[in-house]
Amino acid sequence: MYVSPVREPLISGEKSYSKVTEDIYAPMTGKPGKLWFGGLTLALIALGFGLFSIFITVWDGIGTWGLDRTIGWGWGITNFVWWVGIGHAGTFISAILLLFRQKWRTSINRSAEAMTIFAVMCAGLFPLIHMGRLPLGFFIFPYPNTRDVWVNFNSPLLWDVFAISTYLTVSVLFWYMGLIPDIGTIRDRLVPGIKKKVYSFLSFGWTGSARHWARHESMSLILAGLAAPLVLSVHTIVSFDFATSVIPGWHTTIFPPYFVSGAVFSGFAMVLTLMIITRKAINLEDYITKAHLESMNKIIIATGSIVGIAYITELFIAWYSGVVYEQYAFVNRAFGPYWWAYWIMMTCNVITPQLFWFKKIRRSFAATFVISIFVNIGMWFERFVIIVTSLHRDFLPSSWSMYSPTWVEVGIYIGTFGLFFTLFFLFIRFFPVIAIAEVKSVLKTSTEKFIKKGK
Amino acid sequence: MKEYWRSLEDLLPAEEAPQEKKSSVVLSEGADSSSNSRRDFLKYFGFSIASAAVLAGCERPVKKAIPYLIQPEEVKPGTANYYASTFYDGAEMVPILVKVRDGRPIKIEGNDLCQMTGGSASARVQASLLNLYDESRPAQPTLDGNPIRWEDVDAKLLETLSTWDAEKEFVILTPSIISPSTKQLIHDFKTKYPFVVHETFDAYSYSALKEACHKGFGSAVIPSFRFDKAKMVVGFNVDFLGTWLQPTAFGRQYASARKLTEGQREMMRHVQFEPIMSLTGSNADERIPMSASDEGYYLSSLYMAVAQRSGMMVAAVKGPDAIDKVADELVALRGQSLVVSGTNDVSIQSLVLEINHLLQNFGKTINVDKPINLYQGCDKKFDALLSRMESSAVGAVMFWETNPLYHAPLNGRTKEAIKKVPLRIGVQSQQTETALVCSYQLPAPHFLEKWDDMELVDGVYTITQPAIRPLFKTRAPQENLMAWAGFEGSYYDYIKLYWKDQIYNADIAKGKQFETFWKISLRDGIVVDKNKKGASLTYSNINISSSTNNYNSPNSSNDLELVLYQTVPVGDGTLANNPWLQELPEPVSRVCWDNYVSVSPAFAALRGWSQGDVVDVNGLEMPVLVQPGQARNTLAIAVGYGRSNAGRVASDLGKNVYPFVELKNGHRSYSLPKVEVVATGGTYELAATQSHHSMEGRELVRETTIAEFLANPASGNETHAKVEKLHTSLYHEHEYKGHHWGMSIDLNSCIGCNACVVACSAENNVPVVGRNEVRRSHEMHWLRLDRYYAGDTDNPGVVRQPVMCQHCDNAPCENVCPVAATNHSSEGINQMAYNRCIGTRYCNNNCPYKVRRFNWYDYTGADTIPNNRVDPAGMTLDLKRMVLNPDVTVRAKGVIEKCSMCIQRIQDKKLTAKKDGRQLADGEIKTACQQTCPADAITFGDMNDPQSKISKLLKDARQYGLLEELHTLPSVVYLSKVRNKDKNKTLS
Amino acid sequence: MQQTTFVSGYYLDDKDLVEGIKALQDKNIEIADVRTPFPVHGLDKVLKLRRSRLPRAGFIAGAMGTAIGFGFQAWVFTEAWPLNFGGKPYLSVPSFIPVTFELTVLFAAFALVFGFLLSSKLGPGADNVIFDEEVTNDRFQILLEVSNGNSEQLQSELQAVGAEGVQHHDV
Amino acid sequence: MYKSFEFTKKIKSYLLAMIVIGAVLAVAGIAMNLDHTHRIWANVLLNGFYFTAIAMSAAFFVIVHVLGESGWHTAVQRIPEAMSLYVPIGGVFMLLVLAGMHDIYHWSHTEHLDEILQGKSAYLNPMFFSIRTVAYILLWSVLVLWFRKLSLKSDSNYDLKLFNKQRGVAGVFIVLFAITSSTSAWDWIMSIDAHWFSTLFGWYIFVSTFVSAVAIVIILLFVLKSMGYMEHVNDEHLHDLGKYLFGFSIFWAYLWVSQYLLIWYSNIPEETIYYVQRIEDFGFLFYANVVINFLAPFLILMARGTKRKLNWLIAAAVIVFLGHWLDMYMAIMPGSIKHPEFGILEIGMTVFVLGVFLYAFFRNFAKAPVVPENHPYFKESFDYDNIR
Repeated sequence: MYVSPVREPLISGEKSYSKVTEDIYAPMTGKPGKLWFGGLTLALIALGFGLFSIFITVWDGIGTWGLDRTIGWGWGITNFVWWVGIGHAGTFISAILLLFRQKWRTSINRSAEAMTIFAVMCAGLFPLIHMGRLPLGFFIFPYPNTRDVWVNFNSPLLWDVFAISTYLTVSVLFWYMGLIPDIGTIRDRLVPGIKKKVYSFLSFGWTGSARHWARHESMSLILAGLAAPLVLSVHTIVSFDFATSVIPGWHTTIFPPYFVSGAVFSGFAMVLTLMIITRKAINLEDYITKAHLESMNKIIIATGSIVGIAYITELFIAWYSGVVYEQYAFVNRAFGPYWWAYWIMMTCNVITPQLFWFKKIRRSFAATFVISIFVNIGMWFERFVIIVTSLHRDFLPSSWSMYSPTWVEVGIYIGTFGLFFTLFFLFIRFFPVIAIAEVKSVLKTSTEKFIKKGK
Repeated sequence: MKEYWRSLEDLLPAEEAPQEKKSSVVLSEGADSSSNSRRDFLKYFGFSIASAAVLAGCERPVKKAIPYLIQPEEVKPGTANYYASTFYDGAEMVPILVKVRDGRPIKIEGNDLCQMTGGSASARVQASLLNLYDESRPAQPTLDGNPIRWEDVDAKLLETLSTWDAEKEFVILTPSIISPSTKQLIHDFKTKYPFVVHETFDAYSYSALKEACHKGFGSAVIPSFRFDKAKMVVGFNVDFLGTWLQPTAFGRQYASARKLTEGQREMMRHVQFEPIMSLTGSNADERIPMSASDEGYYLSSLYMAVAQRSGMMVAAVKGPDAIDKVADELVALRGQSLVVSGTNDVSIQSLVLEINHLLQNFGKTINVDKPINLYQGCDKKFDALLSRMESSAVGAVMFWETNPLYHAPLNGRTKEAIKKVPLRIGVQSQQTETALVCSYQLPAPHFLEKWDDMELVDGVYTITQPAIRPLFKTRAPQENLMAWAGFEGSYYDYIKLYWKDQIYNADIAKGKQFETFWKISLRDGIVVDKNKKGASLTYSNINISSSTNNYNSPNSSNDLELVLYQTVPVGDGTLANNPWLQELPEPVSRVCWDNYVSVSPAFAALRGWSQGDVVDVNGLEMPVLVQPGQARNTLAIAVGYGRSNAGRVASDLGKNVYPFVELKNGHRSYSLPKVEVVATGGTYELAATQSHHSMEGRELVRETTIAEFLANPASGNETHAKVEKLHTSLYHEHEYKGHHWGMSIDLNSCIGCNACVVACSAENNVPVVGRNEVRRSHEMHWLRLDRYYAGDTDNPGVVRQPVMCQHCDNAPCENVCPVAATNHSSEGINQMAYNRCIGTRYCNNNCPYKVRRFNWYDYTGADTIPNNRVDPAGMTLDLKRMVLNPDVTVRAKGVIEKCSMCIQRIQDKKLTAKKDGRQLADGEIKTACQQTCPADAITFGDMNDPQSKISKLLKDARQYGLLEELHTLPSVVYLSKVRNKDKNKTLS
Repeated sequence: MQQTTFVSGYYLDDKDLVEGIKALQDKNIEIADVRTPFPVHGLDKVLKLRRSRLPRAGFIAGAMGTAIGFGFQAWVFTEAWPLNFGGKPYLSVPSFIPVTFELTVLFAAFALVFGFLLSSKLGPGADNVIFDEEVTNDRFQILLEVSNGNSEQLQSELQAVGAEGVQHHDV
Repeated sequence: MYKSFEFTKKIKSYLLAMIVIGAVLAVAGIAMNLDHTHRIWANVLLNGFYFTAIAMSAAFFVIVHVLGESGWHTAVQRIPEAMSLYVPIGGVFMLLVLAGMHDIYHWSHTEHLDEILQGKSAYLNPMFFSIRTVAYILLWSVLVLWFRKLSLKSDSNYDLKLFNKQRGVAGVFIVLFAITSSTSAWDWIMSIDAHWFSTLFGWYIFVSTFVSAVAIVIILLFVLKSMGYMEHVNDEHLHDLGKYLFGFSIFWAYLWVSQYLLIWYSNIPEETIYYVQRIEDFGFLFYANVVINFLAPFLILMARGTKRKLNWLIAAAVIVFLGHWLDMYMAIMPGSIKHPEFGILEIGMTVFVLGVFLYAFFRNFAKAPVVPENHPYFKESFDYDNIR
């Protein structure tokens, strides 16, 4: 496959195939550092606090949250949507970028997919916890029962159950299928022992046979073809949670594509935030380079701008509609009691990513890190604005009210960070953070200097 | 006519009943604990609640069911019996029906045989049921704080009475006694013990009105007011729809005079002058803020203006413009108008009588030949009693359900005077402040536990009969007197005898024998002796020249005035220890669980205050509430709060402002001409159920004026036709083949009394959540009365709208429930399967009306986790849970609930009709809110029946659906409000 | 089980491998397997591998997902217990789209993954023979099956076509 | 090496014939409908908008590949590039629409507007509408011509700076087009149903025309190939174009469902009126739209092989091209002519405008080399393959 020499190399330094194996395997060897232990401890503490908060919620009731008769969803669902959104980058990168033959995906898809899975796990917690009767949560599954009650297939929340679980399943399958050859690589680097046995088991008996590779590629492509609309469908269905209602600020047809775009936007931001730290922490700077940064930042501008256009579209159409409720909802967003949330959202999501039009900024790790955090914050506020400011003042002014979270809600949110980072720390320790085989497959054309071994 | 169940006694042979009664209640030890007394209760009724619950369709297996040894023939498990009775709390009297299910009274309805109330009941009547199950009620007699047996009480007091020093008075201080039997009994008691003196003390005083009537008619009576006969009502500082005299009856009269139907195109006009925004004022067609100190000026101006127009030679005084215009209108409606004032001041009440006299209203809208027997108390007499106490002329005082220490502390004088009385006996059904200073504390039964009779108006008799045996070791005050006087038999015998001797005659019994007549009386609960005539009184002019002279100019001082008022829920505070009433939002401010200082917006702006700022009013620190429509320099605080000894719920709730009440010209005055108020810098969050008061230009409550309405019945409701034209849908409407239930609410009739809210809570086991939860907008009421202000904040227009589940045929909530817990019945009801609900609150988010309620915590004890309840009002105690309606599921934590259109009542009546093999009649099913509504604002029925009332109302030009433009197809519709005023010509 | 013997030769570069294979093919030597650390571009064509049938399996499973998803929902709403939700028709087709779609994807994904694993005899605990652990690092290995004891000959053939190292394996 | 396209007399005459036939039919149609001017103007708008939007979408196709640093597309880039040059010509039709404004847009009758339309009149008024129309045309024309100029420059000299400049222009283009594609769709199409609104509408219309643009690229490729040009275009390129057609047809269906499902679900009359009108009056066509534009390309192109076979591909492309014409018809007609009408007016007008479009395309395509040989990634286009 020919690659134009004009293109910037994706991988820097002098690399041979074995060097790639060595580099990526390195963080999994030796004793983990203080940073790793420290981070894991912090994450576990946060997780513990989250579990305690969940216990309080279930034991005492949702009354421990700041919700009320008018505002039925607050931080819980905000966090749900936020985490689901973050869980869109991985599959987007590995599926849609695969379909678009973007080679730069190879260095980041593994960890991004891992983040996707962990984020979706965090997200999936919220619809469960936010139920008033968690122990009866199994009612949402259509299982045969003596009362002959099935479920309501009209409910977007039910669609969510299917979408999120399918998404999680397919993401895990996709991720793991990609991991098999690399686990094989790890297996073959290990001295015989229990660890080797475990990896051997996990590697599913991978041999590297050309036949397997052919099937693997074929499967990956079709899985990508399936995962691409799946990614779209997940956040689309999440957007349906709101858009199918009649609540002004929720019911708007642009939600499906705009939510998807926002999800990819926030997902990329989270991947960037973490990868910028991780590449430093475990010495993968050669593999995650400015070229990757720039490509990702371009997607950030694109999706960020789509989101921005959607904001303005909503605002304009609200005025254009001539419907008093719609108009009020948007005036209230911008100038009502929650104006600050709206303007944080606007600033972080629409204005900051525009800085990436400057090449210097989009190639700067430091600047990207800062902006990616802005985007993470902005996208959280987007969901908060949509959920809370739409609900708190809807049709009947008699029922208008205000919302602020309690420590329990904050605690659960912190807990999901704990869960996410616990899993992430374990992941970077026990699995190759970069897809070894995939990097090797593009190494010749994409590295700064390829060292050819052999005759 | 309904066939009501008679009492248990009457099914037994006449001789047996008393014995049965005598041997009845022997409570076990430790009856002070509510759970024990409940067990006793079960023992007597022999049928466990658990098994009743099973019959109501519960899921748990029966572990223990105790069978009746002998099943009373009238009690069928699972079937409710209704007993006619009478509510009387020392203020209002309302004939009622008590719904008894498996031995427990679980609901109160108005008695529809009563012409005055027509089967309606007020919020307080509805709620009084819960006082029965109040765990704070005094449970057994005590002497100096030590439990004592009734036998010993009787022995001691018999001895005391038999060795009494005849020089000293033995005072019985009662509320107004309207029971003829009791009056007779007291008379007999006095005959036996001549040193006994009977004095009357009303918790809230109307003695100035009586004194004025005494001046005018020569008799201290409270006239009957007929708002329904008036074409124009002018109110001065009076809340006749909320608290004044007989609000339930007045509300009914008022609404009927203002109802617009096919036949009735005329509407009473109501103008109100008042210092605070009362419920009544908020209903007025026109309302003019007036400070309390200006009332005399306004009334004397009105008197002059009316006099002038009546051809009398009076000096021309330039009064307020509005008064002149009102006078014009009043004079044009001579004999069909009514001027009333609620101020307890003789000169004011005299002016009012004079004005009505000039307007020739006596005998038409004001009747003195059939006065009402309420409020017999006289402040001057009470004053005299205190003086006698102070001079040690009183040897004993028995507080018979009276609480003067709380209601009339009079600068501590009352307390000092009482302390001078050596023997103090408290007889009360609830904890009182006065009981604390009594050596004997003798518990009295709740009115649902005892026998009594009432005569509200001469010749109209009602009966109070027990619906349950006493839960505690209580004894009726009448029984006390009988025991101490050594009379034979029970008070029940006494009443029956009295009726036989004094009431029974051939005419009233329509020729029937007494026993038959008695049974019919018990069944009906109400008997009218048409032949009994009151004294005929003639009016002679009262000299009011000093008043007109004193009040010839408006108050020019800038002093801050304080007005003390009763709220609709709590009233004078007698029933304050009632969670339903405390949780009920005040209809105007929509604040509950507290009283507060309301100030006018202008004054608040001047001082820079906003709601919740704590201020010091003459030494009392209270939060501020900014009340649009209040007179500028007026502060207002509700009485009835700040009880120091009321029981678990009401003690230390809000602040007590009765100490501000002083005698003015011999009468208790409920306003202070001058108070000092400063901010303390603190804040206090009020439990407000509504925080936004404008409709934001949305057509939620639609209104028009009478002239526009007559020209075009759809005026103000033009949007409805537009929306109807655009009713496109992407799917066909479901067909409702059988019934299709619907409800109509006439916003023009609704007076906002909130009776429906309590009725709904009682019927449907709606949880009480407490102040802190209401602050967090966690209130659970299925039905709420939205109140909006429009226009000028100094004097806004007020509209209100009862909102409950609208049972939309295209319900946005049903669509989104993932587990199908809420869906649409084949009869058009938006139904909830509580057991299926997992509590996502998605439906609530999607409900545009925000009528769904979520169980944030375990408020009811229905949850399986035992120690996580949020229960500030003791509603999960076994005793209070006896009030639960077994036909309605008690909702667990984490479940959404909402109005079911009283589905249990629908099913019940459908079943009855089916068993009778007939069609269900229109109007047979009444929802709880509809049944209690004094204003008849609510109509429920089958929209598929073209002859039904609801079907006809659906064709009314005033009909519209709330947020109908959303195409939710609500089954609840509203009829637009009409104001009897000229859009272009207003008074102010 | 019959004992099979293999001869392997490895390369350190994918291009060399492809050339080596072509050279062996020219000599009509049958190649038992080729093992590489990553999918080598164009190798499938060189080895004339049949196109995988996985897409077909995925399609069939996906179609089943569609049918089951839609059919089940329609059955529940029209036959099992038709309930009126918000006035929507019982057969509320647009509402069925999301779940139908998700089940389509889920079924297809499972078919693909399990089809891949089964057809490749991979899976948890699969114990495939690994001739050279460096294959998952940087060695591109050609495996030739030994028949009639021609191991020596095959080894020299491999060396002739440029293999870096040659080995004999008994399985 | 790459055979330059020659706009031969033969092609010219075919196209002219097409234009003439179209014109004759159109004139006949107009003559038959003189008492039904709504229909005439609606057809002007339909074809005027459809082909202008396709031209802009073709430009977008190029731009997005430039920004995405793609290499494969260079083999076919000149086709959409030449298509995009139709924008100024299509603009003329759009200016023509201004003359028929009153027959299409009932908000333009400013004298009798209801409350809601009065509320919108700050935006929807003839003056501002005309200004916007002119602005879109001018802006779009400048953008496509600017990019074309830079693209042609690269033919004469290889200069990386030139390529960077192209990316700069592409950036400007995409920002401006992102906004104007939506607003123009609201203005020209959505405002026909003046009370109705949908936030998604702009994107929906854009994707519809984008799919159509891809279909036309494929059709033109087929035409050119059958005339012996563009032989460098191989199966891999077809496969990629096929994937575009396949993918974006699904994406279009996704947007269609999103909009329909949400409105169907909430069932609010102010929104449902749009669909009720279409289902009641255009019933069959309403459903046909989804079948043709989603099911047909989906089923045809799902298999790998069909995307790589020009015959299958062309079948799908033609269906999609006609299908999206129907999609636009469904967007425009119910609001303007109320009931479905199809006759020689529609055929004539479409053939005429299509003729003009093709004429413009071939003319412009002939003016430059068929491939941008100096494109830095040009060679990549000939050494890649799609995974099997």
